[in-house]
Amino acid sequence: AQSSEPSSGNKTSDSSATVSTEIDTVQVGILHSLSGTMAISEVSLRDAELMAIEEINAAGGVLGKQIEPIVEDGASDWPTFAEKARKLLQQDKVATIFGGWTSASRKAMLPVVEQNNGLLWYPVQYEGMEQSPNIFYTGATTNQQIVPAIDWMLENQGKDIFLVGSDYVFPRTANKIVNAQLKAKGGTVVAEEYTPLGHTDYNTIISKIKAEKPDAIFNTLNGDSNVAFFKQLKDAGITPEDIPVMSVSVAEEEIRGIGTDVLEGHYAAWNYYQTTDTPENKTFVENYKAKYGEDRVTGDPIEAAYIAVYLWKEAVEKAGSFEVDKVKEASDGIEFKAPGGVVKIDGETQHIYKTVRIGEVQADGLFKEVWNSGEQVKPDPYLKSYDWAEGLSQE
Amino acid sequence: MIKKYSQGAYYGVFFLMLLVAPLLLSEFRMGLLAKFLCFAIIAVGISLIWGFTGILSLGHGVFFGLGAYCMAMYLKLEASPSGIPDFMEWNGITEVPFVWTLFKNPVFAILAALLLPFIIAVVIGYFTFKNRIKGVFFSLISQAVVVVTVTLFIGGQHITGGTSGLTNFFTVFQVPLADPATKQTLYFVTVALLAIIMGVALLLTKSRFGRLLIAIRDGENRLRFLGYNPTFYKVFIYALSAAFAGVAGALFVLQVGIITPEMMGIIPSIEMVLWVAIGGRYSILGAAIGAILTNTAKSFLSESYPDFWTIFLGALFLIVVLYLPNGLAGLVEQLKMKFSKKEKVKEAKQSEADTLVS
Amino acid sequence: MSVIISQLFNGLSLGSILLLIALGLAITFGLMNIINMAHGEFIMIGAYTTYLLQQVFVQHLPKTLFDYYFILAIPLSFIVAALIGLIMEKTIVRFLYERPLDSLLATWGVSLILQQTARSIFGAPNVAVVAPEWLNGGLAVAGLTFPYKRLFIIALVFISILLLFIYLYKTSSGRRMKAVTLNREMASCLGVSTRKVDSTAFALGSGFAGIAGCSLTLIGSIGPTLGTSYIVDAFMIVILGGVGKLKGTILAAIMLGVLSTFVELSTSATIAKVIVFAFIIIFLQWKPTGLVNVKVRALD
Amino acid sequence: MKPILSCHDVVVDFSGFMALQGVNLDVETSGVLFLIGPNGAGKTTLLDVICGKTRATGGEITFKDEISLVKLQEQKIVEAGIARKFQAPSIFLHLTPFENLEIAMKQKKKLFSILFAKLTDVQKDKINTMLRKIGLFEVRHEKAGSLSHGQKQWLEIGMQLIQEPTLLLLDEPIAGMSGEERTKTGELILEISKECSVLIVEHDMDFVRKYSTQVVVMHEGKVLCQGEMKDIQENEEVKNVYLGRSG
Amino acid sequence: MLHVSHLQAGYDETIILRDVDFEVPKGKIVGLLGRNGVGKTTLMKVLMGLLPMKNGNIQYEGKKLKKERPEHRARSGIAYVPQGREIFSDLTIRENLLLGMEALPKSKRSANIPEEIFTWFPVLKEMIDRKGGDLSGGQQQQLAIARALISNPKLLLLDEPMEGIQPSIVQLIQDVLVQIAKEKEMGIMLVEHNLDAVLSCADQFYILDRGRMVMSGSCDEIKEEDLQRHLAV
Ligand SMILES: Nc1ncnc2c1ncn2[C@@H]1O[C@H](COP(=O)(O)OP(=O)(O)OP(=O)(O)O)[C@@H](O)[C@H]1O
Ligand SMILES: Nc1ncnc2c1ncn2[C@@H]1O[C@H](COP(=O)(O)OP(=O)(O)OP(=O)(O)O)[C@@H](O)[C@H]1O
Ligand SMILES: NC(N)=O
Ligand SMILES: [Mg+2]
Ligand SMILES: [Mg+2]
Repeated sequence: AQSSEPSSGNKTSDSSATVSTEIDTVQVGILHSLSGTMAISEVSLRDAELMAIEEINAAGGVLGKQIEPIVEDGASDWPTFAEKARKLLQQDKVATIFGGWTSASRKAMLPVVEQNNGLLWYPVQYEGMEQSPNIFYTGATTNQQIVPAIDWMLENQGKDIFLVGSDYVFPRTANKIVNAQLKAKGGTVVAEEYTPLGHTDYNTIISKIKAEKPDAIFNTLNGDSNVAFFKQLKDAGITPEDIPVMSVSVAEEEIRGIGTDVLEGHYAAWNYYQTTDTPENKTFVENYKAKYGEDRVTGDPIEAAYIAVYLWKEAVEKAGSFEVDKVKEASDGIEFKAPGGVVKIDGETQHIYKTVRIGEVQADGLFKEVWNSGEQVKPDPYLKSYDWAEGLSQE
Repeated sequence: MIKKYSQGAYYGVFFLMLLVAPLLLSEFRMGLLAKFLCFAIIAVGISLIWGFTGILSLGHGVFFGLGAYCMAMYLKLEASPSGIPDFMEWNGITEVPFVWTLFKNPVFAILAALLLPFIIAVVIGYFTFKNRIKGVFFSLISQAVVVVTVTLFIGGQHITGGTSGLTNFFTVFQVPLADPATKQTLYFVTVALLAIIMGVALLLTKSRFGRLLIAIRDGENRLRFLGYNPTFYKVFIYALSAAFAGVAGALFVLQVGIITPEMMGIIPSIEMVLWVAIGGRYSILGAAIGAILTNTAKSFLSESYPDFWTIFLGALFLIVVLYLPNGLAGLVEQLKMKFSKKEKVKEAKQSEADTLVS
Repeated sequence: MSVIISQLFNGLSLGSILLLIALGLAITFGLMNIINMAHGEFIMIGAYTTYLLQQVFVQHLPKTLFDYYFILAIPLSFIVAALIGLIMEKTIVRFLYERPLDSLLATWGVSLILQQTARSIFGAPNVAVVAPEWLNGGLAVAGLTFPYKRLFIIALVFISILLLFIYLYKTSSGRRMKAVTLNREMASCLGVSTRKVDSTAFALGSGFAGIAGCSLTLIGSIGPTLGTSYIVDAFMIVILGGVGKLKGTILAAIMLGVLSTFVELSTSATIAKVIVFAFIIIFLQWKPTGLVNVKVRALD
Repeated sequence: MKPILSCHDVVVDFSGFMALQGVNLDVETSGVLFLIGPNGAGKTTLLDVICGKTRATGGEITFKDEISLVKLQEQKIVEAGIARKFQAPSIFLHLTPFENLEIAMKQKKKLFSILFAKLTDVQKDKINTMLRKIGLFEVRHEKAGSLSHGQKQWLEIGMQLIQEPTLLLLDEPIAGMSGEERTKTGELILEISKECSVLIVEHDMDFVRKYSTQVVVMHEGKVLCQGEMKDIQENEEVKNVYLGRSG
Repeated sequence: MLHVSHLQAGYDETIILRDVDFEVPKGKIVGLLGRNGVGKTTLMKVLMGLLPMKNGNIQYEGKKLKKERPEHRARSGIAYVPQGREIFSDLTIRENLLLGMEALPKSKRSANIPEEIFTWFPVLKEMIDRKGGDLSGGQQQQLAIARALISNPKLLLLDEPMEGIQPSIVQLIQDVLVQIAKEKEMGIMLVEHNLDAVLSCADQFYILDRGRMVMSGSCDEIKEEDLQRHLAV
């Protein structure tokens, strides 16, 4: 029996007065793009979240209640994300929402969850510079992915970096950070190119790459564009030995869609790989494949979506309540043995501590880890602990 | 006479339903309905240019978006305590661009939401219509305008907010937007504006001007040889419908709280035309109802079948276009005809018999 | 100099891809006046057909044969897309010949259905097609490399156009097609079987989309939304060239390809896109019926 | 008498094909001028050039002695007082005959005048009179699309008349009309010709004989000869290229 | 060769032809007269299969015609010159004429246009590679007739074929029609307002009014007052 206030109330927690035996479920919202261009990535996140819910339910649920997911389609359209989030909170009165992929979709949901005092778990690496009281970020912030990746590139690949990205908030902000970082550390940005989302012809950019002869390429392209970029890069005769590419949005699933043959030898920075060697991951990968098919692969955002559900469960149980304010309060310091290693919620930023990993694409389409941060890195969404980042954020 | 009366009755029932709706709907559903009413305003404008004048614009999203952005800029400034919108800070902008400063003034923002689409439509319309670009050529040019606008808005993200668009507003005229009272007021304002716009549209179509629009649809070159310059008429009606879309955009932002470049894109622009096709392109009321019903169906389908709803929606579009070429309004008309026809046939038989006798 | 040559090649290559995706539309839209918004989905069908054929080769045939799958994939993509086009013509498009603008709306519905169906069958994530070995690498001439894939696509486009030209202008079947698209009723009064001609034409247009899809697997992604990224460009090319004018379509595609690559070289992809579409708008103001235009005596 | 319209050396070149090769023609202020000539002689083209549908490649056309037509926009030419009926009927199919006439009627045709136009009783009477004149009063509220070919022709003539033009160009106005209706049309034309000059293209020689004041014969883009019908009939060359043995 | 009885047809709900009976014998030219809007064109469309009949009986060469599509009727030997010409404006004259041969069995189609056509319509030969749409009205009309004749039909439906054609050629066409009706045993149905033309070449006539054939007979014995009665407004 939980107490509740209307503002955060969910259907089940209204039962403080009438302890009904019937109502033994708690509803949560799952809000990803199941149609439109982003569906290629987001459908798997829904799958991972549903799998986590199923596991938790099988193990007895949360606070004795079975979790009942309400799935909605964000349709790759940010206003739709806002509308569906509103529907989940106002109409269905869900206890929390798991959802989003693009930063734009998160920015659209943000005012909705804040105004309704709801809760959103966002599972994808992003550009930082944000900290909503109603959002938990289970993907990497910049200091857990981009910053270490650039450091690693400077050390192992060279000083001249070519930046290519899709034209939206994540790549733009990420590259602003990269510019500052390279400047401070003696690297050079030889060029910075953006293409519209969904762009498919990279010949001209590749000509520019050939002309500039950089030591490496830092790639923040998103979605379909990656396929075109890598295929055409290979056709132009540029191999990873000549100019390696470091990507931050290419995980195992994207590799399958691009074709291993063109990606082998390139790099990506993440917190988790399907090949990450932990006992938790072994079971996770096995379960995922058993449930969704041998040919499916896991990857960083999939893992981040999966652990989001568990972290929420832990927080709810620690709080002894589904109430948003209590869950938030209880969240600080919660640890979970995630497939990618132990993670911990940082209550102050509502991000999580994660291990950073650099991987190289192998012939089988999976990653070989070539470097990791050893310990979990404390999330620093505003990069306050980096001198060179001063002035990047206004907070 | 009877026809006029019955048409008035339809309108009466329609607005009566809109007025009692808040009593019956939950807060969320009412929010949705308010959004659909904004769409209905766009639909009325599209019916004017498409159904009556024969201009198929596949780029009305642009005008909707411009209206929405005008309003959103004002809201965003009001929601930025530091004076600089959050996304500009992320983009390292330290001073609000001049264009933005104008939108601090709500009156300017509202006027701009109305006039900017109008003016842009006048410019686009004047050149394309003067150069006698018609039919599908015009439709595809309007799509090209969409592509240019959307690409510019996404590319100019330091001043437009890029793909993410503008969102995270708190107040309008210092009143909290999330307040139920504000929402209710906005709803009634939308209903009132819809009524005004439908009224204007009706007046226009019932007048000689309306018949001229139909003449343009049937053969605008013919009209030139009767001493008219169809260009001005087309520009006017096109710009008017653009202004309607702009008004709808401004209302949309107030109630939905977000506008993105994709909302101006090709897909929404085509969907707008589909609402009108479903409702009945030759009927003002039909178009408005089409917008409301189609979007209701879309919401309902996507909530009930998140995995397959686009299949159902596609099938709905397909079936309506195939089997109801004049939309729901056409269907109603057909049914009415059926009833009255029976009587007419009887009459005709009677008169024929008379002539045979005489 | 070498930059100019390589950019010219890039432009030609982009142009040939644009042409390939527009070729089918030049028939269904240019000749038949059907605004087929599902054209992109036929491209997608061609791409998935190629993917499936690749899977068959990988799983059921000896490795040595793998290099030949792509040769087989071209006609197969054509056939599959043409067949689905045929079904679509018989069940939907047939009712829309007198209502070209409505065809846009109905086929939009079809496009939604096909996309989601593909997602249900193949899953939401992209799938990969591995190019045959002989298409990897490039031709090195005077310090420049011309990727074989690009050369291959250019050749493929060239052959497709040649065949289409012969069909339309040298055969009686092509003449019937033009007659039916110009005046369906009268053609039937002369003894032309309009239904057969309509189906053939639509299937042909869809088939070309299939070939486009097949070749796009060499350079881009294969997913349910593949078609949406190309559909607008394809329409613009047909319009710019002049509806119903094959020559115009070819010119327009190459013009846009070259323009786009050169603008992008000196600016950015975003600006290039804006300029190319602005160019289309302005060009049509100047020549309202496209590059190669038709004069008609009729009043409207 | 001064001509109301004079064409001077008008040339039209359709990318190589010279449809008009220097036409010189004067139209008098009143009376019915018939334009005849073999198929393809350039009669329709000449009317097209006068009303601005086709642009002349060379030459000059002056209306009322002062207005040069060759560069004027179509609607400006109409404003100046030239009305034109096309060879194939082109009316507004989705409007009723009444509405067709309402739009064609002489009035201010600027956007804002139309926007606030009201149908006055005078106008209504005028339209109804015209409807009776062209025999469409009974069907005045039916959609024009369902009229027969002949009825459409009539409607179009009505639309020209109600503009009260100074010069009326008619391209085969009696095409598709039966005997009685031809006579009626002829009477109508005679009546109009009192107030404005009429230039008619026609192939029906009986009709020409009956209603013509003057006849101009065109051949291969040029004016072959001009005169009264009874003289023209006897012209050997006209017989050869146009009339044939029956004449 | 063509017997029509109790034919009823119209558009949607409106009935135009109420009860039409007539016949076209082999080798004869039958003139069909009637005021504007009585349904002559409608009748042609029904015969050609462009418009469904609501009721009645059409017997062509001993077979009943029901729902055959126009192309089947064309191939069985019915040719049609519609009111309004309907030529293919974007195709050349040659292509237009070649299309006229579509109704012939494959073996009889040729890539060349029979000279005969050009002897009747020399202007078509001069302009053979010009676009149909560029032709003048009368030239288009000639093309439409030529296109119908080229398929050697058994039954020729002509809807106001002389419209817009210069007198000398009208004369010629009349001669040609009379000649081929005889030589080729062609049945010709001629809708024409030009009374003289009908009377000078047709063998029989019918007058259509109020959805019925109100009068018929041989052209030689037609009476002026009957014509007046039925054709006057
Ligand atoms: N757009 C065009 N392109 C090429 N030739 C054309 C064009 N328009 C007309 N012509 C040609 O110009 C000539 C004159 O045509 P026009 O229509 O003026 O003849 P007309 O005297 O009206 O004949 P008719 O009595 O048959 O109506 C014709 O030979 C025609 O083929
Ligand atoms: N598409 C249509 N829909 C409805 N009614 C039509 C249609 N076409 C013709 N009609 C009506 O059918 C009647 C007969 O028309 P039809 O064209 O057959 O007449 P017609 O005898 O050929 O006349 P004309 O001598 O003027 O060519 C007319 O009253 C006309 O209003
Ligand atoms: N957060 C991202 N990848 O948009
Ligand atoms: Mg003419
Ligand atoms: Mg007729």
